[in-house]
Amino acid sequence: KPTTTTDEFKFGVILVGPYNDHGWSQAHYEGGQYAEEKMPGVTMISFDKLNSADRKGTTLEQVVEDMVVQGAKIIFTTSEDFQTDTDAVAAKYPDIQFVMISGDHAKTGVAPANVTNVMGRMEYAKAIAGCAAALRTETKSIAYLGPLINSETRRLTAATYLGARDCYEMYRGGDPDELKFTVNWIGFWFNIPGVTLDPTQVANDLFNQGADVVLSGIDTTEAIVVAGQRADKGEQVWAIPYDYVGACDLKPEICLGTPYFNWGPTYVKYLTAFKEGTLKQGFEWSAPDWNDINNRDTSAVGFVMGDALSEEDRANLNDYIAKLASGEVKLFSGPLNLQDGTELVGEGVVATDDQVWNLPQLLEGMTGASE
Amino acid sequence: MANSLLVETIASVIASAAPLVFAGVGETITEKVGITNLSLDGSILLSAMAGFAAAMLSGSLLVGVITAMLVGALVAGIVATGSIALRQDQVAVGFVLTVLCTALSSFLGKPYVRVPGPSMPHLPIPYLADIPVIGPIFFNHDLLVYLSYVVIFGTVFLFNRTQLGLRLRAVGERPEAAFARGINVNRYRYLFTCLGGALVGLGGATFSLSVKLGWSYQHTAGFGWIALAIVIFGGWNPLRVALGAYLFGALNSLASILQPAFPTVPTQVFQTAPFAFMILTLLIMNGDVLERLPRGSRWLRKLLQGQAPAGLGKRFQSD
Amino acid sequence: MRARTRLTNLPLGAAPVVLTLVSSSLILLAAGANPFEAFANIIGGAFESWRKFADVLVALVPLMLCAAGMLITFAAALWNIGIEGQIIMGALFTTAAVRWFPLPSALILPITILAGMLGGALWGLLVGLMRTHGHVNEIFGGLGLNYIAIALTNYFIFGPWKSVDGATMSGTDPFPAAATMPLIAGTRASWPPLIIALLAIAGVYLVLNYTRWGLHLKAIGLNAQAAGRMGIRTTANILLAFAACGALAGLAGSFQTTAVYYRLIPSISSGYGYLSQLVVLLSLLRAEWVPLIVLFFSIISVGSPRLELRMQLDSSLGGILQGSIVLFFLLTRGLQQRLSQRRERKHG
Amino acid sequence: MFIELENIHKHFGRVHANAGISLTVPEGRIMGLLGENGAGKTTLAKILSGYQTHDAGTIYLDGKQASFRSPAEAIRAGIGMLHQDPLDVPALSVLENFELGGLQSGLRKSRASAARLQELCKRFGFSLDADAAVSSLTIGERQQLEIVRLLDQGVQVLILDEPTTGISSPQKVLLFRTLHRLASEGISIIFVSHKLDEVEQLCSSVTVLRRGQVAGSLESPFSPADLVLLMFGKALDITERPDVPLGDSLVELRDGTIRTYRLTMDHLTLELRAGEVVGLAGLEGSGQQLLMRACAGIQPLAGGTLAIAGQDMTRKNYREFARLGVRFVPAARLEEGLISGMSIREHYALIDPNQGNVIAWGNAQTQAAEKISEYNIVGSPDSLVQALSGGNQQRLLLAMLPEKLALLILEHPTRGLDIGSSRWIWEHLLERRLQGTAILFTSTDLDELVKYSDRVIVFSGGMMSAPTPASQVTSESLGYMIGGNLR
Ligand SMILES: Nc1ncnc2c1ncn2[C@@H]1O[C@H](COP(=O)(O)OP(=O)(O)OP(=O)(O)O)[C@@H](O)[C@H]1O
Ligand SMILES: Nc1ncnc2c1ncn2[C@@H]1O[C@H](COP(=O)(O)OP(=O)(O)OP(=O)(O)O)[C@@H](O)[C@H]1O
Ligand SMILES: [Mg+2]
Ligand SMILES: [Mg+2]
Repeated sequence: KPTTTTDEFKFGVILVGPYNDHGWSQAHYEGGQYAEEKMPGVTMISFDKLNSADRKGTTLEQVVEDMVVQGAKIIFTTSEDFQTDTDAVAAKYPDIQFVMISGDHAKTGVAPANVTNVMGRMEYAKAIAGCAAALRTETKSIAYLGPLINSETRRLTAATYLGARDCYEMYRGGDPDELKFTVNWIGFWFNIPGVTLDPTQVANDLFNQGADVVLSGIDTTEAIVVAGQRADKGEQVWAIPYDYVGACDLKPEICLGTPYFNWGPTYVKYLTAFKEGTLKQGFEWSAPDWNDINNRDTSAVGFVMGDALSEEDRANLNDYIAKLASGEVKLFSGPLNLQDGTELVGEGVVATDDQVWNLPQLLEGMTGASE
Repeated sequence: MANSLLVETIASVIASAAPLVFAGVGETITEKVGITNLSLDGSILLSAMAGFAAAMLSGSLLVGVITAMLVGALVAGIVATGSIALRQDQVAVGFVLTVLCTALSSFLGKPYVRVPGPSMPHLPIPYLADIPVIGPIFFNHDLLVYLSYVVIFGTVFLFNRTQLGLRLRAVGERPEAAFARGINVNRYRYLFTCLGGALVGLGGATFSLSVKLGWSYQHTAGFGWIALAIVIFGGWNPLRVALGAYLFGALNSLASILQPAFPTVPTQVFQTAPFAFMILTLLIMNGDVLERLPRGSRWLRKLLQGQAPAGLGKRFQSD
Repeated sequence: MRARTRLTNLPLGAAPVVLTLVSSSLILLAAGANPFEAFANIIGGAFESWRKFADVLVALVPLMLCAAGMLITFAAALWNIGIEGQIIMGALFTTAAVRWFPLPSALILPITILAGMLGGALWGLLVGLMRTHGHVNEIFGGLGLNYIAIALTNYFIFGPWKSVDGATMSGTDPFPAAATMPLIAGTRASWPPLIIALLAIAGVYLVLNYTRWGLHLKAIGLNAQAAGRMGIRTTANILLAFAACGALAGLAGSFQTTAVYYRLIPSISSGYGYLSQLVVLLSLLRAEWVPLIVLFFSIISVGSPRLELRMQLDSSLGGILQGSIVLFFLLTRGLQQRLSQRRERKHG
Repeated sequence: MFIELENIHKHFGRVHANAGISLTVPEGRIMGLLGENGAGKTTLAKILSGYQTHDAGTIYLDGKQASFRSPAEAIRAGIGMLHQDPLDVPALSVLENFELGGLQSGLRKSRASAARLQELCKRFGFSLDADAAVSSLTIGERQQLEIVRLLDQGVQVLILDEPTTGISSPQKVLLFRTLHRLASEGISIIFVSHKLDEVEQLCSSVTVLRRGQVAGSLESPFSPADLVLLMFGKALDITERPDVPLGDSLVELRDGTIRTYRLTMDHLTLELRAGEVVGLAGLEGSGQQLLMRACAGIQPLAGGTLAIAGQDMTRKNYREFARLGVRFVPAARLEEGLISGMSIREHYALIDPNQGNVIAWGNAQTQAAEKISEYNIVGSPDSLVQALSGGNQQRLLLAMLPEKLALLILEHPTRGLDIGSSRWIWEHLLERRLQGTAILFTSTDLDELVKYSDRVIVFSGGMMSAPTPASQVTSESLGYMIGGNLR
């Protein structure tokens, strides 16, 4: 089992997008920086944009090899996309510890022993985001700018939808069935010209089709940028970006908030365990710190409220968060049907973690492709 | 949502096609004078990056737009120098510049990736914007979009109504004949290649300051090639080239609108629609299809046919 | 007089390299980086170990195969920009073969090679047909087909062939071990592709310089109509040239799947098709120069990601180096030709 | 304005194209400029009109020294040149071409230009439609447009380089009338030509160039024989066309239809016998090219049947025709016939009948060297074909033909060649008849048609006359038929 003997060691972070993307990759990059800060002697080596569009011909193995040459002992591979390669490379480097983020091969038993999985329970933050959207929408039409379709993105989109329904019913007294919820997928976590749909275009089309809140599910900022452009034209529209705590800064006045990952504590936890030799292979799905979901030092996921929320909205949101924390509101509680009408869970039943993690389709009532 | 879905969609097509209009019309001018600037896909990227960076650093949109135009003109100037003074293959120089400019935009643009920056302010034209349907479609945009109209009609005017345009066309059609009439062929070629390049640069600026705000890697990849193709599609006629730009804009929009209707088709496939359409139109444009049209549809042939300037790509030496 | 001629020629010969180094140094300085450190990192990245140098050989294979193919189409004055798509289709066909025929190595590997060549050749043929029968310039036809090939790959990766973990950008599930090329021990490089690539460039050299087909292609490239009058089948030969180039590109794509990524990924071509065009331009269409240039380009490609790791610089510097050396080469060659012309006129 | 040239020199690499030319062009008269191919006529004309700069020597206009760096400067000084292939912009309209001359700036003043164009046309009896595309005009009309353009710009000296190739006889008459009139108005005219009778008819003086130098000048009246003597330094013997007994029927075209974008031809019938020479007359684009291309398998027939040597060839392509011994020699030598960029040796490697996969460069070299000497081609096996002169390119095209041929189809076999070369080529062609080769050719030189054909066919606007024995036509009667009176 890989370990280290010194307090001074290097860890690698391999990013799928640009380190400064105001999204998923930047959240990881800053998580690494947080760990560097908290753990003197521990330094980060990072490599960004490792995807076949930005780096033609560069493989995960090459990057890992170079990081190892530079002295990295533990490497975070931070995209679902790296999962298969991480397994293969880890098998070739049994002395290096791998933390594969967002995958589940450690759980399913496919991964070698030096790979462990961790992911944040983003569905809670997404549900809060959905709630914020439902509180604000005038047209009763909410749209979701989706990345690619897999169980993770279906899960997050569904959570958003459920949060929106909850709040529309609880705080606006409306019939949740009259709420329109559309998902349009661009095909990847961010725009790759010629490969994915152009998210700018898609966001515009979502607004054109009548949505007035667009939530981003992709790693980059197109949703809020487009919404900002349209707001400048005098339209009543809002956006909810994703992934990165500072994402609202792009256009605060139309931002309803950001569900974000706070990777710092997770990185510190794994690096500490690694240093102390207590790191075991496993699959962790870290919940937010319900005492304060925005605590930088404890909560894995959070939700920043945006400037565009009214005082009343904020109060309602805080109430919703409290209900989630207390368990009064259970997100995936029945009756819930899948998009094709088959039952996911019946009346009074709450979906299991496995059911939620492996959600096979969108839910009934959502418009958009399920696979 | 005061306006219907259709009006909204058409309006956003008009706005989002503006870069393609600039680039397409710019390249039309360049090709009309007899030079092919193949570097478009790279020079749009580089100028989009430079324009955004300059606007951000200086805080002035005007500086950004001018920088982008200068970059476009500079790249075009290299194509012109390479092919005129140094007598190298235009296509080769253009292709190399495509690769080089793309790499440059990634390298130099690194600090500006997805950084929020300035954008063109929305500027509805008083009174005109209030006309039903027409108003929201054409007159409810920003300055760059209006400038794209000016460029379209200005180019039509230049080609057909001015001495300069007449001479420009003569240079592109038959440089020897233009020379015989006292026109300094190569000076015209430098001038209008750079002017066309500046418009291409303006297209780049429009991308990063008006359409897809900001800069990211490969921000506009593929659009340069589309712009080159719509020049052929438009038969070297600025009006038709602009029409082509709007058509492709509409097609792009269609791809995302159609997605929910075809949930089984992977989304990645839709993105290809404009390129497939490009091939199709070129096949119709150039192939025997037009020749085979029945006699009655001669107007259609006339509408679709276009002849490349006869001197396109031909080097001219005065002795 | 003669001495002066030589003196003016010498510096111009080295000019593209010097100009590239100077201009990229300026760019590096502008980006706030030390140029020497950057160049040292690129070289170091490629040569720090035998294992790392073997990565250069990995990049060399597709580049060499594509350049060999481009030489054929360039001989007939055809700009096969569609070569990217042909690489991709080679990879696609190879993947199909691997998925459809679960056979032992000795059987499946030759099949993957043939499948890759077939895929590339068909896609190349399509570009050719559009040119000969649809009058669509091969640059646009090829580009369009590149994007369509990408869409097809994506369709399969995100559709019928999606990974058991769900569709992702990281491609299909890995190939079974039987369908992967044998490695040079201790490296990531496979030897069969390397040998085949070297044979390919040698073969193209012989074909273009010593065979009738090579001469026919040259004639078609210079004047297709006159060549037709001399009894050369222009249409058939143009198609054949595209198919041959496509087959070599498809082979490159096939090796990208069976010897590099061990599966089909969305950008399987890695841009080697575009890069090979720079190689061929720099070689002045002479096959004998291609291996050296390909080696040089591969070193840059493999070395430059280190800029990122060590200097937080964007690795597109590699592309800048590759692009500007070709640009400066073209420009200085033009300058040289003009100077010598002027000299001739003076002393004619 | 009168022009004096003093000791003009011009080099092209090793070629001394103008080697010390001194001459005077008198004001208000028509001066002929003659010389064999490559004598330096065009070079001199281009120097005078600013297209090329001379290496040494002086030009005097009305006694004042002058030099031009561009045609525009020459035009400003009053000298304009009309090129053999009119140097205009086919894609633009007549009016646009006319307007292009004056270098005004700002907006176009189309109405004023149109009025001036109209007036000039009326003066000379030209009828040019201002809005027509120049590409739709005949060569003669394009010449007229160029003349009025130059006059509009105020030229006092007009240089015409082989202006009568490719124009109809009525147009030629009109051109000559115009030239006479211009001369009488005080404009000096330099008339470059290979056609001695035209020079005799038109010019009041003539200067002959040989190898870049002035071989002599004559004042009218002069006879063609005098001119030949000056041009070649000796009299050319008149070749008699030997009569050859005609063989079997070789080409049989029945009720053929040819359809192209521009022209449709119906009910085409042609019979050609071995050893027969058939000349095709007509203005460019009247259908004769299409017929020839159909007989070579290059232009597919839309209807009817074509048989060669008894074999049905209706839907066969050029290669299959070639297998039967049919060859097509195009007028556009460098566009359709030869491959510029390739050497003579490479051309022989391309047509080597022993088609192995590996090139036998030795064979090609010997072949090329043999043919070069046999056909008197000025060049070596290494010479690139584009570096050969027009006459030598034509010789090479003929040298590349196989020994035995059934049918030889030639477009304008002597276009642009001087009398000496033309005669040489025809001697060679007529010799082939002895082996039974039939020859089908076009020419704009009516005398050539009458002289070398057994039968002549006249084309006009897609209509084809019945073949007439050459003995029953004269160049005058042909000219009349070309104008549209096919019967
Ligand atoms: N009508 C024509 N006018 C001018 N050139 C032609 C014409 N038809 C054919 N050619 C030229 O001659 C060449 C030879 O044509 P041909 O049809 O004999 O053979 P091909 O098309 O090369 O061979 P294949 O048998 O493979 O179709 C053509 O490719 C073209 O360049
Ligand atoms: N641009 C050029 N480059 C090289 N050589 C040239 C050029 N122009 C003319 N020559 C050569 O100069 C000589 C004179 O050519 P010129 O065209 O003046 O002859 P010409 O008398 O007009 O002949 P022709 O009767 O064939 O028209 C020829 O040997 C020709 O090959
Ligand atoms: Mg054919
Ligand atoms: Mg001449």
